[in-house]
Amino acid sequence: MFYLLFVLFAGTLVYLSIAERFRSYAKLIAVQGFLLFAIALIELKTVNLASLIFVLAETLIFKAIVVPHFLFRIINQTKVYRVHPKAFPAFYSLLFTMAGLFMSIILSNMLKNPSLDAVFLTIALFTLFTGVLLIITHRRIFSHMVGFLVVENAVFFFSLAVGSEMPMLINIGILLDIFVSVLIIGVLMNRIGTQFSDLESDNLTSLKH
Amino acid sequence: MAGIPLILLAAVFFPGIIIRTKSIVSGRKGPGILQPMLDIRVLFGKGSVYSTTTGWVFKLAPVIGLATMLSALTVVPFANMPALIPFQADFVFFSYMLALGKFFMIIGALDTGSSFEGMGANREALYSMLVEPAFLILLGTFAMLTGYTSFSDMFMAFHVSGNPIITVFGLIGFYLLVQIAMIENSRMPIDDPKTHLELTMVHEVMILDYSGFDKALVHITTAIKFAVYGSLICSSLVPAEWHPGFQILLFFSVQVAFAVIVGIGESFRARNKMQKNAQFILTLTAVAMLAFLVVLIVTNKLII
Amino acid sequence: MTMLIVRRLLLTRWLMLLFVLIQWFFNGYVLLHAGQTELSYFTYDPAGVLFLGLLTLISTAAVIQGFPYFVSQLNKRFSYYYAALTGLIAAMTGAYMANDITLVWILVEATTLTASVLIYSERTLHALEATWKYIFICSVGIALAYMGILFLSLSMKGTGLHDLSFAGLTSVAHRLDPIYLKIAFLFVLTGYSTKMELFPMHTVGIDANSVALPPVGALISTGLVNLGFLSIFRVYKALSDSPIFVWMNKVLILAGVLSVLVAAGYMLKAKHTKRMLAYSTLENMGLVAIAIGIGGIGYYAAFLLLVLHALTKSSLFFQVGQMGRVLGTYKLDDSGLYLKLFPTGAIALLIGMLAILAIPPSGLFVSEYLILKALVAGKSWFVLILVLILLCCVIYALSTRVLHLLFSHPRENAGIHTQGTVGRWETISQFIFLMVVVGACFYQPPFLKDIINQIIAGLPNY
Amino acid sequence: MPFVYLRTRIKTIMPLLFIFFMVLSFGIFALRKSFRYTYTLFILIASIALTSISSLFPQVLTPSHPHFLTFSAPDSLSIFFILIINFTALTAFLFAGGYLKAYFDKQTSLRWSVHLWAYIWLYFSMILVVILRDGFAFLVVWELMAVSSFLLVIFEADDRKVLKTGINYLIQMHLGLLFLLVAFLIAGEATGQTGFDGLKSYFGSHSNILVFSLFFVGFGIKAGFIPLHTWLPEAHPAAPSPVSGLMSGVMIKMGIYGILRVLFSIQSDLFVIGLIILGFSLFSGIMGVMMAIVQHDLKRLLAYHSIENIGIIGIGIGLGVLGMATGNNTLTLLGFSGGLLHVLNHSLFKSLLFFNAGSVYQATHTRNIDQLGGLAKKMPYTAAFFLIGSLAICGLPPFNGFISEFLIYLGLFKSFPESSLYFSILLLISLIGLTLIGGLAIFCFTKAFGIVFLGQARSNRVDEAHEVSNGMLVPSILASAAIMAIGLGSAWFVKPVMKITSELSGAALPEVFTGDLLRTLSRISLAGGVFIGLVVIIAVWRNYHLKKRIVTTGPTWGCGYTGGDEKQQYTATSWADNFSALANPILGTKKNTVHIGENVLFPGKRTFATHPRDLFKSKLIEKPIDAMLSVFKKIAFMQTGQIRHYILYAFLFMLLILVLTIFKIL
Repeated sequence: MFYLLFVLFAGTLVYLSIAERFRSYAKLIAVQGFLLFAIALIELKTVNLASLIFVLAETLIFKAIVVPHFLFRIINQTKVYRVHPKAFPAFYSLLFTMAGLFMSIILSNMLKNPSLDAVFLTIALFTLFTGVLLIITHRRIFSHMVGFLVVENAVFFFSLAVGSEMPMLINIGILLDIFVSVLIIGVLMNRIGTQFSDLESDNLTSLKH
Repeated sequence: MAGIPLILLAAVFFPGIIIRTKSIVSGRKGPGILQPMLDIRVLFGKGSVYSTTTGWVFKLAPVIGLATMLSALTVVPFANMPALIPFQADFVFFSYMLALGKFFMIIGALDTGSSFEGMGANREALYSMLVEPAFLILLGTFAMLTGYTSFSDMFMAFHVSGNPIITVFGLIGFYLLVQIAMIENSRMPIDDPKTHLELTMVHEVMILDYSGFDKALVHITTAIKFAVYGSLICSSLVPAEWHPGFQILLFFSVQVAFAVIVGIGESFRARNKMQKNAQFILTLTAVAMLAFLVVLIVTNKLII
Repeated sequence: MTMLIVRRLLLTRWLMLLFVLIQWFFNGYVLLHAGQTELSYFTYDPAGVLFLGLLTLISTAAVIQGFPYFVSQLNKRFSYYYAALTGLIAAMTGAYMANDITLVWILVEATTLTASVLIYSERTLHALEATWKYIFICSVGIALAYMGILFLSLSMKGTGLHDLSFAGLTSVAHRLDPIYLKIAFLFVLTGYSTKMELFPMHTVGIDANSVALPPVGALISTGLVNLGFLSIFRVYKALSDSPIFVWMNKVLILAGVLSVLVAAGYMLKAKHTKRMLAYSTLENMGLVAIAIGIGGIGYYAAFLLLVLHALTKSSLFFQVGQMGRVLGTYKLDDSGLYLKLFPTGAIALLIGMLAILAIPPSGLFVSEYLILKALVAGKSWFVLILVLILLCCVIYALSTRVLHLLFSHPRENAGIHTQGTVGRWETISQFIFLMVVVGACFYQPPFLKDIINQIIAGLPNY
Repeated sequence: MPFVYLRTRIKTIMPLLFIFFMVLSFGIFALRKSFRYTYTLFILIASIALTSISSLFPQVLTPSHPHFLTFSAPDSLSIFFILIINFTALTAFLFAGGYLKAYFDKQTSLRWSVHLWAYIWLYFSMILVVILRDGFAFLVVWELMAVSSFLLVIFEADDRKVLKTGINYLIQMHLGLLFLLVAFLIAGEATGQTGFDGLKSYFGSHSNILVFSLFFVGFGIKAGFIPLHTWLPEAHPAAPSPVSGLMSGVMIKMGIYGILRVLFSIQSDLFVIGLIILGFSLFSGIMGVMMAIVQHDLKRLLAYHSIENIGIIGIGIGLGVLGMATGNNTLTLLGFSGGLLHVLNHSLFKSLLFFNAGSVYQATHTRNIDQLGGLAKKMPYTAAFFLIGSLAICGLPPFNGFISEFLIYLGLFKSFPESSLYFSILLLISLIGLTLIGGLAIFCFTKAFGIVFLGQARSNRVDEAHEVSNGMLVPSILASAAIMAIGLGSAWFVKPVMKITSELSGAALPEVFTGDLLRTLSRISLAGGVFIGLVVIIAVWRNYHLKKRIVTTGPTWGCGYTGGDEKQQYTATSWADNFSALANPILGTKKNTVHIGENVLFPGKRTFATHPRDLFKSKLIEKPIDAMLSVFKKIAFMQTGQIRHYILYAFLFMLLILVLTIFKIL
């Protein structure tokens, strides 16, 4: 059951790497939110109730509902649906993602630690890689933002790993989530969306030399 | 000490002898031995004409020229009698004094603003620049051979003895001295005083604009220069232990011989092409190095 | 926050000055209570005190230098500007003092927010772009740093420690799993390099500086840079008696050399005065990293470099700001003849250039001298030679640009004329700072030496 | 004991006074523009008096402790250099008083004071350079010297070329500084004492070649040994003439000073080091004068001659070192003291030449020799002084240049007999080099003097030329007086120099040796006196003689062509032609000729131009540096402005570290 969630999560990541449309991105982010909610529910048995509730609320409301909602709004607002301006063979990004997976496996083996579940670590690293890959390989700001959200999910994963010892860390991680996502999405929606017609990050390359 | 009057005396006859030899060789009667001196006297008699272009440098040049020549004399010894003012490495002073004179003759020529004289001056400058090393190397070798650094001591210590290698060195030395003298006095094969075309002159064209007194000074300078080199040659020959009378006799015979050689040489030899001069002079430096090599052998530094 | 409520320019200015005054008082308070811990999360340790003092100095100058940019009551931007400014300064002040990794991290995050508001205060497309990049990359950096912190905590599993105070970390560092520590340090370094303007994520600072108002630029590339450095250095120091110490040093040297290399490359192509200054920040931070990495006398050199660099760079930014007001442009190609147009400022710029290039009599020369000394002592010839060559390139590039800006006619729109005027008195702060920097070449005051030695005391091979 | 009391006071007062003058110098900025020069002059004279007194009575200037100006008691070498600096600094500044008048209105008030300030600080820093021993302090003042001279060079920076030159100068000076820095650090690292005093113990225990080469490069850049000279022929023409005089006269000698300082603390490997120095010096000497010959720019020509003279100095020093290496006392003493004396001599005649070149420039507004001519009539005094300078720099008796070169010659000839085979070949080579340099120098200065001052004007620039003000002649008078004094009274000057040499090189100074030498020198003076006497006599005779004769004037002999035309005259280019025919393979002078088109209507002008090049500069220095810079510029392509790339860098960096860690490289 527990591992099933992980596998599902990995699946969302793989799907993210080959998704063609922003709507599917938004959906996937929502899905990840729910999955994280479930995982947190299972993982955090030892922590005190208050923070548990806080965490669950955050994942459920914020990650799974609010953020995807904002994403949809941005998509509707900017009328940009396709991830890639021109047709882009998903094969490569898939390849990258797989490479990321293998690397995370290797790394998690390097970091083998009795007090830590290897699979857990693997998934967390894999999430991180995928997030960074999303940012690196995509041109559109929207995908960058999604990539960043994925990175945050990775952070959340890790914070879960130490959650039982230092619940404070989880809360801070959540702080990061809320605060940065709000900031970025805010800027994106209010300013860039209105200033630039389509969200090509190539429009944002005037600052050189 | 006694050198200076002797050299001056020799200088009186030297040009004449050269001219006479040439005329005899070319089958002419030719002027008397003293003819050049008479010409100089005539020049003294005349007034001067100066170019409007020229200034004080032009007038100063011949004066300095003669002065340098005479003060160069003060370090030239005769046989075993030391020079008037002998000191260590005085030959450096000697050659630099001559250079000073040349410097002034050159700028004097440039002062006229004439293209010919500029040309002559330019050539003179180049040649004297190139001949400098040969002379100093030669004297360096002398110094190495004798262990002394002043004309007087060197010539006193040096004499061509039976040692064959030293004789070889002596021959090279004489050859060099003669050639250097020719170049310094701008004679054959570097320069032909008889030529009538300014474009082919070196020294003559430099002094084209001088007249009267100044020209006389220039001629005197040239004459003395010749005699000085003659005396250098002879002092390297004269054995110190001879009686002064014989030494003086030898001195004059050497001077005459030198003059005759120059005369004969000039009458049978053609002037170099201008382009060839430079390399000709550089070969002298090479020869000087040869002399150096010889001395290395003599002083057992280089064992064959 | 009151700034947002008060919508009157003059009043805001007075409030601002009041804030500065408070800052000074707080600084004095900290000096008096040096070494104590308050609110259980803030310790007034030497490093904090040192950088706080610098911050107080520079922020004072920055606040005053900022006044001329908002003269009209009409646009209400100034209120955001001043609010953010106070926020930024306060956040930095807190971060200097924080004794807990996570707290430092939170406050650094806060600086990102406030700084981005400041960067955006011009409201141009460029400003927007820079702000976007700043926020995004900083957030990624922050996230990475957070990963680092998490790895630290992962490695601390089972040590029984439940908080991440530097003291606690120091106490257990030698017992922790090196691999975790390595990854943690790598993440922290990379993450905070956004703030420190060190190599991998140096780009944000440059873009930010190129659009931000000069006083803001001054704060970002001095106070914030110091903050970035401090947050890395605290972790470094905490881990200094762990087995990865040597590894950390190598990583730092690598990052430093790369920074200097990149800085030299950028500098040779620089076309924009403020970016040029940002590049030089990058270069100096590279030197700092190298100095820390090489250790020995390098530690002292690094801190001296940071202090003097802060003073010099801030005054340069102020000066460039004035230049922008005089010439009406920051583009190098259409600026020139500054010496004729505003002699006083030109002199300040000239001295500042010599100072930042560590050409004697500049205090930075002392630190560069010491860094090279440390390199020679460490027998790391390759780094030494590379750094020397790169420094020459930097000097060439910077001095060429600045001097042409001072003396020769602009390449484009040759008919240059003064856009605005700047009062002489406005340059005073710069001259004071630069005088301090020059003085430091001949005489470093003992209290400075003491405080630096206190900071670096306890580091190995020192 | 009031006197002792006073002295103990003075010891501490002197340095403080010096510092006080430094502080005073900032007053320049506060004063009215018209007062500044006088004010600066006062400070300069005051500090010159101070330093001269304290160095002539060395017991006065002893260690006292302001923080950084720890005046270590200057030894005789420092004192020697201090005196040289003082003299030339004074004359140059006096000359500047007249020379800068023309710029008074042109320059803004600020740059005016900056120039004066930089001048006085160049002076201060040079004094400090020769006084300070501690490595760090030395480096600081060394760079101060570079910076202040840089400010002086860019006096006319409105001209982009000048500014560019200035920047190149600054960079190269800084490069030199870095070399010195590393050298000091390496030595200091080993001994724990960074500075000149630490060197002795370092060289005692370590191999000398590497560190010495670092020092040699560092100081050689300042001194201008080829191929480290590239800044020199650019900076000197760009700077105002008094500054070029000062820089060429004394500032480049600071390099020599440094080399000597280092040399005298070296114990082993002397032979190799001597060879290095001698080789570079011969090369610089010959190449310097060869390049000088083909120049058209008067000041550039002089600049190349500075390189040549540095070469001569170096030959002296190199021979001295070889003497130390082979235990040849005579060569050591004569070589070193020849070099040292030439330092003094060169500072005199080179500044003299630069002053008068400056006067020419001010009178004609051109430095191009080919446009000048016939100035001797318009500015006779300038011409006379330039002539003296030329004769001195050619090393002709009875001027000072001859003395120093003579000492070196003497050293050579005296050590010919007892030297081994290879050593005597070495001596021969340096002999040839020295004589060649002398000859070429004559060739060059007959051109410089002859073309600039003699004949007819080659362009209309000369027409409005007129003699400079008396104020500008005073420095020339002083310099020439010194030149003649050394030339005729050489014994008085050589004796102390000889003392310094033996004191520093540790070579014994036997009585008999000094006796011989002084006798020789006095004889030289005598011969010189004879020469001058003869000149006077003959001149008087001539005048008396010509009084009684008719003296008329006419045109120059034109070989029948009477339309005398200045275009016919020899120019700098044609003068150098037959020489560069020989030397072109080495110099690579470019000639571009535009021929008249064959069978075209209205044929255009036929033009001919020669462009002297500096092969070392273009091939050895510029090419590699350009290559390097272009490589570094490539890095700027990292700035794509794309966020994803920026993130990528971070990612790659972490990956790199990871890989390096896994493979145990980090």
